[in-house]
Amino acid sequence: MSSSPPNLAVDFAGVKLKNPLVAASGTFGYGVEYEGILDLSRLGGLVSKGLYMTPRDGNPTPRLAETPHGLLNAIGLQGVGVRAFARDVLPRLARHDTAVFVNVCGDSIDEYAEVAAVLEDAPGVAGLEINISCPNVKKGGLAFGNDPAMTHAVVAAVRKVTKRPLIPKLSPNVSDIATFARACADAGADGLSCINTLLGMAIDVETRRPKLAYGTGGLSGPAIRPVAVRMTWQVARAVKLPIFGIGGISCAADALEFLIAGATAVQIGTANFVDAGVYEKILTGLTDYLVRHGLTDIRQVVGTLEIPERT
Amino acid sequence: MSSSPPNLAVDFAGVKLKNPLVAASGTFGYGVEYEGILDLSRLGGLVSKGLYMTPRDGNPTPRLAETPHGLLNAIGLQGVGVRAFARDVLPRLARHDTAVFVNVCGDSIDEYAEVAAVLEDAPGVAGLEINISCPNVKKGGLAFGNDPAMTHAVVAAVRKVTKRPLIPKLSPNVSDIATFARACADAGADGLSCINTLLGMAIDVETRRPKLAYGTGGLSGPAIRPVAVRMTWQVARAVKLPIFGIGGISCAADALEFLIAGATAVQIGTANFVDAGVYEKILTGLTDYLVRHGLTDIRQVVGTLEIPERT
Amino acid sequence: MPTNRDVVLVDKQALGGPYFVLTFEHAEVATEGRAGQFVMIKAGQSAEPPLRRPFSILATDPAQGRFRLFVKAIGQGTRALCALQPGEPAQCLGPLGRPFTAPAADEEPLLVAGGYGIAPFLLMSHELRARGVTARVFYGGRTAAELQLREPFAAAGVPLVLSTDDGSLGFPGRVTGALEAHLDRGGDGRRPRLYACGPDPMLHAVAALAARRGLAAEVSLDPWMGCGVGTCLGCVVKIQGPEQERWKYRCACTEGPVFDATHVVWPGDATSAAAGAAR
Amino acid sequence: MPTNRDVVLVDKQALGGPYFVLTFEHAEVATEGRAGQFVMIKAGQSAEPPLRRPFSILATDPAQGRFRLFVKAIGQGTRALCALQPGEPAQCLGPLGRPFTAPAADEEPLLVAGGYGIAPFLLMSHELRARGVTARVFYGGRTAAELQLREPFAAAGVPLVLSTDDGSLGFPGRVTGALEAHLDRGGDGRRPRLYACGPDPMLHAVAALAARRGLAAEVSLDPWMGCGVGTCLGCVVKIQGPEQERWKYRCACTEGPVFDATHVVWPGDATSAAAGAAR
Ligand SMILES: Cc1cc2nc3c(=O)[nH]c(=O)nc-3n(C[C@H](O)[C@H](O)[C@H](O)COP(=O)(O)OP(=O)(O)OC[C@H]3O[C@@H](n4cnc5c(N)ncnc54)[C@H](O)[C@@H]3O)c2cc1C
Ligand SMILES: Cc1cc2nc3c(=O)[nH]c(=O)nc-3n(C[C@H](O)[C@H](O)[C@H](O)COP(=O)(O)OP(=O)(O)OC[C@H]3O[C@@H](n4cnc5c(N)ncnc54)[C@H](O)[C@@H]3O)c2cc1C
Ligand SMILES: Cc1cc2nc3c(=O)[nH]c(=O)nc-3n(C[C@H](O)[C@H](O)[C@H](O)COP(=O)(O)O)c2cc1C
Ligand SMILES: Cc1cc2nc3c(=O)[nH]c(=O)nc-3n(C[C@H](O)[C@H](O)[C@H](O)COP(=O)(O)O)c2cc1C
Ligand code: FES
Ligand code: FES
Repeated sequence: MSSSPPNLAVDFAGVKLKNPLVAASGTFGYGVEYEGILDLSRLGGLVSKGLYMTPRDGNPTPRLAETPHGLLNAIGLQGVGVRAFARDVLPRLARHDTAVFVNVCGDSIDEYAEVAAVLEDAPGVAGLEINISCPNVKKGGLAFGNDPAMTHAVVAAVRKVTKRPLIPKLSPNVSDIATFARACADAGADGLSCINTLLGMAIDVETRRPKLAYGTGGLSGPAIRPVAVRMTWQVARAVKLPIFGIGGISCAADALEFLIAGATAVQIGTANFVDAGVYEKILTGLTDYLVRHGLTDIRQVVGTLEIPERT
Repeated sequence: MSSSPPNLAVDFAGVKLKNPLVAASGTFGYGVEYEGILDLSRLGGLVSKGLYMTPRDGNPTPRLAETPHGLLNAIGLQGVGVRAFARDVLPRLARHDTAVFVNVCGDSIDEYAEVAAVLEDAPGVAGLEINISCPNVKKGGLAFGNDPAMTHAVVAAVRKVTKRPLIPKLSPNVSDIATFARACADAGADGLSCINTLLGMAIDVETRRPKLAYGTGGLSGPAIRPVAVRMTWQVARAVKLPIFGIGGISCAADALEFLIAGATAVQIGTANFVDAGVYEKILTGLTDYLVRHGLTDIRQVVGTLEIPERT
Repeated sequence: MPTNRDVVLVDKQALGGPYFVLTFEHAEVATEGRAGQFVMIKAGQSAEPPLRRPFSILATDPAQGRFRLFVKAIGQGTRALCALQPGEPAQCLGPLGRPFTAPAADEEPLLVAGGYGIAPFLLMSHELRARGVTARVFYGGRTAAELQLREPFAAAGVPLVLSTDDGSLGFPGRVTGALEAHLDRGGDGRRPRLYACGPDPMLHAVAALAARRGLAAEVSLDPWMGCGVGTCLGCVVKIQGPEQERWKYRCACTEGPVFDATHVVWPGDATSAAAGAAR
Repeated sequence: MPTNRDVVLVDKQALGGPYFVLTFEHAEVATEGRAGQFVMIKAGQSAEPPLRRPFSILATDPAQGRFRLFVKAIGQGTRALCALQPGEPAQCLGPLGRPFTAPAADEEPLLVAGGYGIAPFLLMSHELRARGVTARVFYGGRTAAELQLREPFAAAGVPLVLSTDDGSLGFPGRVTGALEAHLDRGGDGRRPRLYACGPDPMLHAVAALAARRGLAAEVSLDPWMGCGVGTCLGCVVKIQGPEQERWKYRCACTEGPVFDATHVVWPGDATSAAAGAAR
C-alpha cells in the first residue's frame, strides 16, 4: 500500500480536470467574483453563467424564493453577452489553473452557433456547455431541450462551428431523459450535463401572488438530488459519453452518489451561495472516502452502482 | 359581517366533501388503520391504497429512504386485492362520515376496467382514482401515465364500466402535463389528481448500492411541492375539471398554495406518516386564514392566483 | 389505544457516550404501554429528518403520566432527540405494536439483549416482578462502553448477566455464549423461555439456538419504520406461520415488532423450516 | 477582502421583543468592516432555510477580532440565528458591499434609521467620532418597543433623535418628520448630508426629501439577497447614474447596498428624474 494521496484527476471529454468538482453555470457568476474568497485553482473547473450574443437585463424581481431544501430562481439569464465575456473576463480567468467551460445560450439555433463561433478563437476556453434547458426565458431555452428533434438540431448546429468539447445540458422536465441523451450523442456531443433545474412554482398565500415575478422558475438544491441521481443513472446507461452529475450537491457523499451512478465529474450549484468553503470540504471528503475504501483513484468509483434486476 | 365560521365544504366532481382535505393513496392504508388514532369523520375524504384484482406482495425491502425534505418509496403496491377490500374494509369505513375514493390499479387496460367493475356495485364508494402513474411496478403504472394515448385508453376503458366519478391520477414525470390532463378530459374523466411521485433514486455510498431494493422509487414530501404546485397551476389552466392538488402538503399554507393555484381540494400524503394531527392543524389554519382575509368560503380562494404576463 | 400527542421532554440523563435516558409526559403511553411496545417520536422543532423514529418503551410511570426511552444517538433523528432540552417539545405516537407474551408459571423467562435492545427488558422485568416472577437478563455488547443501562437493573435487584465481545466486562464473548452457559448449567430448573431484542444477527443466533434446543423464543425485530401504524408498508418482514405454505410480508409495527422466533424468515437463511419453504 | 469562516457566537444580548445583539469572532470583519457593509451568515447546525441572510455590521472590535450584529428575529433564518447559544457555530462571509461615503469637512452628517436600519449607524458614529466628527442620528419606529438600540448611542454620547408613529416615544410621527424639523431649524449650520437605512418606503421618502431640498443623500437598500457576492443575481435593483440613458440592474450586494439616493429608480415612482427616464 502506497501512502501517496489518491488520485482525484479525471478526463472529461478530453479536458483534464484536476478533480471532479466543477462550479455550475449561473451559480458562480463569471468565476472572477470569487477571486479572493476562494482559490479558483483548487477547482476542477467552472462553468460561466449563460451567455447570449448581446447583454440582457434578465427578469424583474423577485427572482429567488426558498422552498423546503430548495431554491427557485428566475434570473432570466441576465448577462454581459459573449463578446464582453471573451474580452474582459477570459483573460482574468486565465490567471487561474482551472478548466473554464462556457454556458452557451440562444433564442434561435443560429444564435447558439453564433455564440459558439465567437468563442472558437477565444483563448482559455476548455469546452462549451450548451444550455438547452433554461426554464426562465420566454422563447428558446426549455423549448429546445424538451423536444428531441430540436435538441438534435441545436447540438448539430453548434457542432458545425466548433471543435471544442461540446456538452449539452439536459432538461429534467421530460418523460424520458435517455431519448434526449441519445439525440445529443447522435448530433455529435462529447459529454452531457445532467441536470438543469426542475420547473417549479411557489405562491405567497397572503398576497395570492407567485413568489417569483413571472410565476414559475427553476428548482435547485438538495430537494432535487434524488431526481438528478436517477437521471444521471439513466443517462449513463443510455450513452457512452462522460457526464457531469448536477443537482443538490453540498457534501462529499452527495458528489459520490452521482459518481457511483455513472457521472465522470460533478457540478456544484446552489451550494456555492451557501458556503464558499464547500469545495475544500468535498475534496477532503472524497480523499477520506477513497482511503477508507482502499481505493487509489476516484475513477474507480465511477459507475459502480450495484443494482439488482427486478424479478 | 356574520360571525359564523367560514364554509370549508366543496363539491368535487359531484362528491360533497365537508372540507377540502383528503388522505392520499398509499399513505393512509385502507383508512381503518387510523380508526382510534384520529376521527375519520373529520376528513373531507380518503383514498384507499392502490388495488389490483388479486393480492400482491409488493417489492422487497428496503422500500423507503429519506432524502432532504423528501421520502423515496418503492412499496410496489402490496395489497389485499379489490375483492377483499370491498368485502372486509368498505363496511368498516361506512361507519365514518367521510368520502371514500378507491385507487384503481391494473397491469393491463382490462384489469383497470375489471377492478372498476368490481367496485361498481360496492356500497360506500364515492369515486374512483385511476392510478396511471405508479413508478414502482414493473409493467403498467408509469407506462400508462407517460403516454397520452395510453392514458386516454385506460380512462376510456374504465369510463365504459363505471358511472362513478372518475379521477385519473397524473404522473409528474412528463414534459407537458397539460397534454395528459386534456387526454383524460377527452376520455371522460370527471376530475384529476395532481400529482403522483417524482421518479428518484438515492445511493448508499458506503455500500455502493441503492437505498431502495430496486434502485428507483417515487419521491414525495415537501421537496416536491414547488413542482406539484406548478403542475396544478398548468393543469387548472388546461382543463375545466376539478383538481386534487397533491405533493408535500403539511400545513395550511401549503394547502392554500394548491387551492390558489386552482385545485378544488387537496390530498395529504407523506405528512400522514409524520403527524396524525395534521388534519386538525390544517383545518384550524384554513379557517383562520379565511377569517383573517375576510372571506366566508374556501371556494373563494380557488384559482385566485394573480400572475403577471411576461413582457 | 395509540395516541398522538405533542409531548414535552421532562428529564434527560446522559449515560456516557451516545447513550441517553429521556423522560416524556404522555398519559396513554404511561398507563397502557407494555414491554415490547414502542413509540414513534421526533424532536418537535426539526422538520428534518422527514419521519419519526421508533423506540421501545423503557419504563412507565402511570402515576405521573410519564414514560422513558433509552436512546443511542447514531444518526440525524436520534441526535435531534437527544439534543432536546427539558421543556422542549416532541411529537409522539404510542403505545404501538404487539408486546412480548408473558411466560407461563412453569417457564423461566430469559431476556437476551444486544446494545440498545436492552430497553424493553427493564419494563419487562418490572412487569414480571409485579406478577412475582424474577427474570434473568443477559446484556451483551462489543465492549463495556456499550453496556450503559446497568444501573436501573441493579437498583431493581434484577439478575443481570453481562457479556462483551472484547471481554472488557462480564462474560467474554457473544451474549448467546453467556446464555448457553446458563442453559448448560440447567438454568433455574424451569423450562426456559427466551425473549430477545437487539441487532438482527444476534436475534438470528438466538432463534437458531432456540430451534436447536427446542425452546420457545420471541424476538423483537428492528426494521426501519416510517409510520408505526401499518400504512407506509416500509417495515415489512417475511413471516411464515406454522400452517402457512408460503411466507407473507407482515408489518413489524402492527403485527410485531415481537414475533415468534420460528415464524421469522431470516435473510439468507435456508436452514430454518420457514426459510426453506420461502425460497 | 471578504472572508468565509465557520464562526462562533461569543455573546448574546436579548434587548426585548424580537431584538438581539449577537457577538461573533471573525478577524477580517472585525478589522476591515466599515459602516454600511454587511455579512452573510447562517446558524451553523440548521440546513434550513437553504440560504444565508445579510446583516449590517453593528460594531467591530479589532483588538479582540470580534464584531456585532443587531438582529430582529422575524423569520426562519433570523430566528435560528437568535436561538444560537454562546459557543455554537455559524457560517459567515464578510465584510461585503460598499460602505457609506464619509462626509466632507463642511458637511453635517445626518443618519436616518427606521427599525433595524439603525444597525450601520452605530459603527458609523464611531467611525466619524474617530475622525472628530459628531453625527446626529434619527431613529424612528412605529412604537417605542421598536426602538431597542438606544443604549449604546447614549453610552457613546451620540446625539439621538427618537421618533415613533404612535407618539409613544420621542417625536410623534415619521422619522422624516423629525429630520425635517431639524433641517427647518437650520441644522448645525453646515451643509446637511443624509444617510438613510430602513424599510423601502422610508428610504424613498428620504430620497424625495433630499431631492426637494437639494441635499446629498445615500441610502442603504434592503433587497432579498441570496449570495452576497454578485453571483446569484437575486438582489438586483434598478439604478440609473447621471450619465446613463436607461436604468440597469445592479447588484445591491456588490455595487451597494449603499447607493446615491438620486440613482435609485424607486418602484412605482415616476417623479424622480431617473424613474422618468426608466419607464
Ligand atoms: C421497534 C423498535 C424499537 C427500537 N427501540 C430503540 C431503543 O429503545 N433505543 C434506541 O436507541 N433505538 C431503538 N430503535 C432503533 C432506532 O429506531 C434507530 O436507531 C433510529 O431510527 C435511527 O435514527 P437516526 O435518524 O438517528 O439514524 P439514521 O440516520 O436513520 O440511520 C441509522 C441507521 O438506520 C439505517 N437506515 C436509515 N434509513 C433506512 C431505511 N430507509 N431502511 C433501512 N435502514 C435505514 C441506516 O443505515 C443506519 O444504520 C428501535 C427500532 C425499532 C424498530
Ligand atoms: C444589506 C442588508 C443589511 C441588513 N441588516 C440587517 C440588520 O442589521 N438587522 C436585521 O435584523 N436585519 C437586517 N437585514 C434584513 C435581514 O436580512 C432579514 O430580516 C432576514 O433576511 C430575514 O430572514 P428570515 O429568514 O428571518 O425571514 P424570512 O422568512 O426570509 O422572511 C422575512 C422577510 O423577507 C421576505 N422574503 C423572504 N424571501 C424573499 C425573497 N425571495 N424575495 C424577497 N423577499 C423575501 C419575506 O417576505 C419576509 O418579509 C438586512 C438586509 C440587508 C439586505
Ligand atoms: C440562480 C441560478 C442561476 C442559474 N443559471 C443557470 C444558467 O445560466 N445556465 C445554466 O445552464 N444553468 C443555470 N442554473 C442551473 C445550475 O447550473 C444547476 O444546473 C442547477 O442549479 C442544479 O444544481 P444545484 O442543485 O447544485 O444548484 C442556475 C441555477 C441557479 C440556482
Ligand atoms: C409510501 C407511499 C405509498 C404510495 N402509494 C400510492 C398508491 O398506492 N397509489 C397512488 O396513486 N399513489 C401512491 N402514493 C403517492 C401519494 O398518494 C401522493 O401522490 C404522493 O406521495 C405525493 O404527495 P405527498 O408529497 O403529500 O406525499 C404513495 C406515496 C407514498 C409515500
Ligand atoms: S412502519 Fe409503516 S407500516 Fe409499519
Ligand atoms: S446577493 Fe447574490 S448577487 Fe447579490
